[in-house]
Amino acid sequence: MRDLRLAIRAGGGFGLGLAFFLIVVVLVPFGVGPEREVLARIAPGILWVAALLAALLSLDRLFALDWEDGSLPLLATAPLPLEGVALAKAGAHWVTTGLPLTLAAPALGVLLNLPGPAFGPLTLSLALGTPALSAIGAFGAALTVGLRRGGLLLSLLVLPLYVPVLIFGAEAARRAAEGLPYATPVLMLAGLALGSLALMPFAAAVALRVNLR
Amino acid sequence: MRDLRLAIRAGGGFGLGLAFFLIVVVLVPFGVGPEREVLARIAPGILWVAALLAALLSLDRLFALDWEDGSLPLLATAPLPLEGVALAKAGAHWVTTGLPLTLAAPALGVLLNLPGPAFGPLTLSLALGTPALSAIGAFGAALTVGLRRGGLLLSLLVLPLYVPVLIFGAEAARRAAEGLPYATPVLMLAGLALGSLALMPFAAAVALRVNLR
Amino acid sequence: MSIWEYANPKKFNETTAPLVPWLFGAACLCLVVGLVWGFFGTPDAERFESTVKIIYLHVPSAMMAINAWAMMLVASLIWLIRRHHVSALAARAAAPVGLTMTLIALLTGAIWGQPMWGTWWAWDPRLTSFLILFLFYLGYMALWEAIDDPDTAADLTSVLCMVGSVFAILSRYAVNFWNQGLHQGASLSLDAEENVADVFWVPLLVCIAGFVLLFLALVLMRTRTEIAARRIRALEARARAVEARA
Amino acid sequence: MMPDLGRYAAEVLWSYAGGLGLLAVLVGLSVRRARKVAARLAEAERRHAR
Amino acid sequence: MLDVRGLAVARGGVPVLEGVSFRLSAGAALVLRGPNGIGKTTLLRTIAGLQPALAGEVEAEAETLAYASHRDGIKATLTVAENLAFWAEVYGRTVPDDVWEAFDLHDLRDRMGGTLSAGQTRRLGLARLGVIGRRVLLLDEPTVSLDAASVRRFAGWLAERHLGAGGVAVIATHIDLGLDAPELDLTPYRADPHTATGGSDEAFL
Amino acid sequence: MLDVRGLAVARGGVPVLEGVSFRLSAGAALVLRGPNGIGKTTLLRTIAGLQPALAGEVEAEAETLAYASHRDGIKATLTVAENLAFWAEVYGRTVPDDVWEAFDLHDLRDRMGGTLSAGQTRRLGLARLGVIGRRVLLLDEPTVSLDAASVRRFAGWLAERHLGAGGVAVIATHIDLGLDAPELDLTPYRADPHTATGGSDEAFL
Ligand code: HEM
Ligand SMILES: Nc1ncnc2c1ncn2[C@@H]1O[C@H](COP(=O)(O)OP(=O)(O)OP(=O)(O)O)[C@@H](O)[C@H]1O
Ligand SMILES: Nc1ncnc2c1ncn2[C@@H]1O[C@H](COP(=O)(O)OP(=O)(O)OP(=O)(O)O)[C@@H](O)[C@H]1O
Ligand SMILES: [Mg+2]
Ligand SMILES: [Mg+2]
Repeated sequence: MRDLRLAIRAGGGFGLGLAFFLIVVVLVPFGVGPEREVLARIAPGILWVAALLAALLSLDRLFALDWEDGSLPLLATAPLPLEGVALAKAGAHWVTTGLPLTLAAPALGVLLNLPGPAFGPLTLSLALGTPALSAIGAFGAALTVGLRRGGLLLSLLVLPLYVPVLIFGAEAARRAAEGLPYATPVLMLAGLALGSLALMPFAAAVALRVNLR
Repeated sequence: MRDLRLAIRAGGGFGLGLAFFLIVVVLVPFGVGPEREVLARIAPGILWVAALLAALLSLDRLFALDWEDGSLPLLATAPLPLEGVALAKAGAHWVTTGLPLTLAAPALGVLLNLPGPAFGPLTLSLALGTPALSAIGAFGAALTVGLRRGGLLLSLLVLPLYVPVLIFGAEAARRAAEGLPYATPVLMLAGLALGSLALMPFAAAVALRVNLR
Repeated sequence: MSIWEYANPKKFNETTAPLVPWLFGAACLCLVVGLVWGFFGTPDAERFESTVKIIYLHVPSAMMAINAWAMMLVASLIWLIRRHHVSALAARAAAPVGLTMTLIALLTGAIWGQPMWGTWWAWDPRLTSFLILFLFYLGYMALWEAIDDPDTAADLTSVLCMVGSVFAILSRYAVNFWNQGLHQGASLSLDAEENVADVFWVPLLVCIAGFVLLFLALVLMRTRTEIAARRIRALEARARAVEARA
Repeated sequence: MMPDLGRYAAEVLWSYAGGLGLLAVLVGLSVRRARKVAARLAEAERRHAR
Repeated sequence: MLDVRGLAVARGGVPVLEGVSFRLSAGAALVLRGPNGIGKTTLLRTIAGLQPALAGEVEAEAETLAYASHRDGIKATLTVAENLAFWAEVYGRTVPDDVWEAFDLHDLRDRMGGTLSAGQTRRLGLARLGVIGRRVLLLDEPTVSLDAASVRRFAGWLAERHLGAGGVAVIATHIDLGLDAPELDLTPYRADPHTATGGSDEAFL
Repeated sequence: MLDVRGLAVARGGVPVLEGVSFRLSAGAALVLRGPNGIGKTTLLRTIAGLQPALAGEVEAEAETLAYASHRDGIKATLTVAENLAFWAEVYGRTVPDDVWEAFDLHDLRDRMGGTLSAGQTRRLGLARLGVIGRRVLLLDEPTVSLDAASVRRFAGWLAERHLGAGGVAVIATHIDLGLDAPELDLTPYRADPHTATGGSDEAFL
């Protein structure tokens, strides 16, 4: 809890992740065209891809500020376990990005003409999937923390790791949109989220320690 | 020319923009599902949106490194006009992002099942549109250069400015895909590109000077 | 005595202090009269049925959303050219008002769309350009918030406002080109043949007047607030400087 | 008293509620901030009076 | 308190120093000297545990070490008071009242970290040391950008409040702090490229 | 060469210094002194034209000014030689052969900018001044992190190569450079908060 608060204060509000999500969702119709059936057809997938990109874009801020101002070595020698710091950072990232995204997704679903029955499952899948995105992302951010031009490299490293989350998440929303049962992908998604939350902080801490050398 | 070379060397290779483009294009089928007709229908739009996002993501590096290492005030007092520096930076951004994107787009079109007649116009529209993206982006990057957490703010500021470019670019490709005439949007796009290349460096230089105060 | 004297914060404060309550009162009056009249006193239109009553919120807010941006553009230009702080602060003060107006237009429009077009949202040009306007407001406000130094913030947001205006107009044309819409044409213009019937027209005018007055009252009040905040800053900075010297 | 809004009563009422609600929020926030800042200014004037 | 035995350190895969040994008991300080690039920063980082040693050992009580370099983890968007409170909280402590006085930060309490002058920033970075309550301080050029009065003030704090209370400090500096402490010139410990062992490319030689 | 008349400067909207005047003719240097936060950096930035003056004038020949601060535009991903070549090119010049010697950078030529020690980085930053060929140098704490030998070397370069060749320098520093130049203590020029005019919040007082 304290970690989380510290991380949020130190990292500053990301907040704008939501704005980015909104913008991607708005841009897609400009690209694809305004036809309602087409939009409805691709809405679940686009919403998921947009959420993923929004999460991704705010990742490089996760440790970068602490790196630049020299906090990171100081945190590493402070009496907090680095795993805790990583988990707190992931938590802060979720609270500032994943959570607002999940809450905003139904509203943006309207813009993309998302079919009615898919609203609930889409929100559910995002609620389960975004914590996994944050945890995996914290690992990626830890890997690339020392690098200038880390932003794109980070995307490159993290996106393949995001693919399973994306597949199950979008699949759940898509099945719901077509009126099919969607329990299986939701369960898989829950498993993924639990697994990454349990393991990723350790991997992130290792990566941080190596990068601090 | 010399400016351009300098800017490229100083800014370092962005290069990874291409990789990001690739990844977005690959992610979309995971989100939307593999049906060929759907993909073909949305291919021009998705390619354009992905190109736009890739350009966007590499923007915050445009002046950020020069800001961090203190080059920017030195460049401002150097005998180069700051407008030239901004234009050179935009040029460097285009060479490292827009150009490779344009060249790679046909290959990625295949992945998305882009209809045959659209390949040429898509490439043409990207070739015309990406310079505008770089020029507008340079302005956005100049606005946010001094800010920590500038990355997402930059996206928020720049994306609405990108809308006309995206609409005309994607519209050209889409019309071509459907076998309609596409001269008008291409002409509009060319106008936009010329206009932004002519005016944006001035706006960017103003913003840089203000930020350096 | 030139008009620019009102750009002095003190003079501005003195002049507007008695104005604000009157403006609020007049705005309230117009809004209450217009809305009550519109809601209770007008018949249903044949095609729109009772939903026509939404027009009393929808149209004035849509107009003010655009006008607020225009006002910000003018204020930004004045700041850039004459560097009157009040002008920059007025632009800053107007942005949240414009944003809210945009939101109201979008919201009432969306609710109206459900019965009329069978959908909450369609990518109609008018609707779409409002969405883009909404994004411009968001970006403009975010930029103000993100910069500490007030002069730097004023300069950068002014430049953004100018460039943004150009692109907002470009977007409008682009969007028109991209999709032909479902939305009503501009039937408010006085010389148009197919005019809004007089029964709706008069209360609508009262509502528009109410929105304009409310906008003025809010912008003046918010500008005064911004001036006060700057004055606090200045006082504290001077106190600190005096302390440091001692 | 209450006019008959027909089958679209919900839409009309919701848009009035939403629109007026947003206006109320805007006015409320503006007034609250104005009060707060005015109070802080009075306090600052008092403290830093020359 | 701090016992360094036969330490060899490397930077960027190249051995830099070898055979560095010293021992500090409570209340003692050591000033590291040596020309630019000799390896003072590297040595301090190694002692702090931020990078592995090539050889040798560092012995210190657990959780007593604190490392301070040029960029002291100052958040530009937090005020001076918030910055200190943040670090105090990280170390599970509260900000003692005397730091404001000791580091002359009274007037700057409510200024944003990003709007300080070079020397003021440095003072804030040093004040962090007064907040975290660590007993073994590893200081890398702590007085850069400080004016003469601030250097004296800091030296006074170090001697009285820190060393006087049984703390220990290792200080790398090019400026004379006016501290009554032994100096260790690192020049003789420069790693001999022919005999050095353990650099990361060692296996390929 | 450089004529500063009645300059008043502000930072963050607050007036900092006022009434600063001095005049330097070819070959002269001026050392700015004053406690942390007095406004040395602000003054230099204003003279360099990076920020507007509140009042007063700066007169200098066009295109002769060069400003140097702590972070000297050193690219971490370019080598030392490339870094210098870059700045030479920006100023339309070539790298003179004697800088390697003058700033002791011979051994570091092919090292990446990001892998230098603090003092080595500083030397590279100073070497930039030897490359761009500007005649009026505005130096903000140029010798931070340098060891004593490097400070002497730099002072020597400044006196012989730069001032000796008719250049001019304004140097803000807390360290004695051993340079035979007049000093200007800025303390008396501190802006009086009651009378100062022109800070950006001035209108609100
Ligand atoms: C989110 C959706 C909508 C937005 C952003 C929107 C925006 C606008 C704008 C900008 C105007 C012009 C106001 C002016 O004259 O300056 C307007 C007017 C109007 N809108 Fe909408 N609108 C939306 C949805 C709707 C819907 C669904 C309807 C009804 C079917 C509607 C009916 C009208 C009417 C009747 C006018 C007045 C036209 C005139 O006489 O000028 N709008 N709206
Ligand atoms: N990141 C790095 N990668 C590779 N080599 C490095 C790196 N940082 C420093 N070095 C090299 O390691 C050596 C020791 O550097 P170190 O920073 O420890 O020196 P220092 O004694 O602190 O010098 P200074 O007084 O200039 O700060 C130097 O020769 C330096 O060039
Ligand atoms: N970005 C900023 N925003 C607001 N105030 C600032 C900013 N930078 C510096 N200041 C303030 O302006 C004053 C002058 O700062 P300046 O950096 O010029 O001092 P200096 O003489 O260079 O000090 P030092 O010796 O510590 O480098 C200081 O009181 C400082 O706190
Ligand atoms: Mg060092
Ligand atoms: Mg300074």
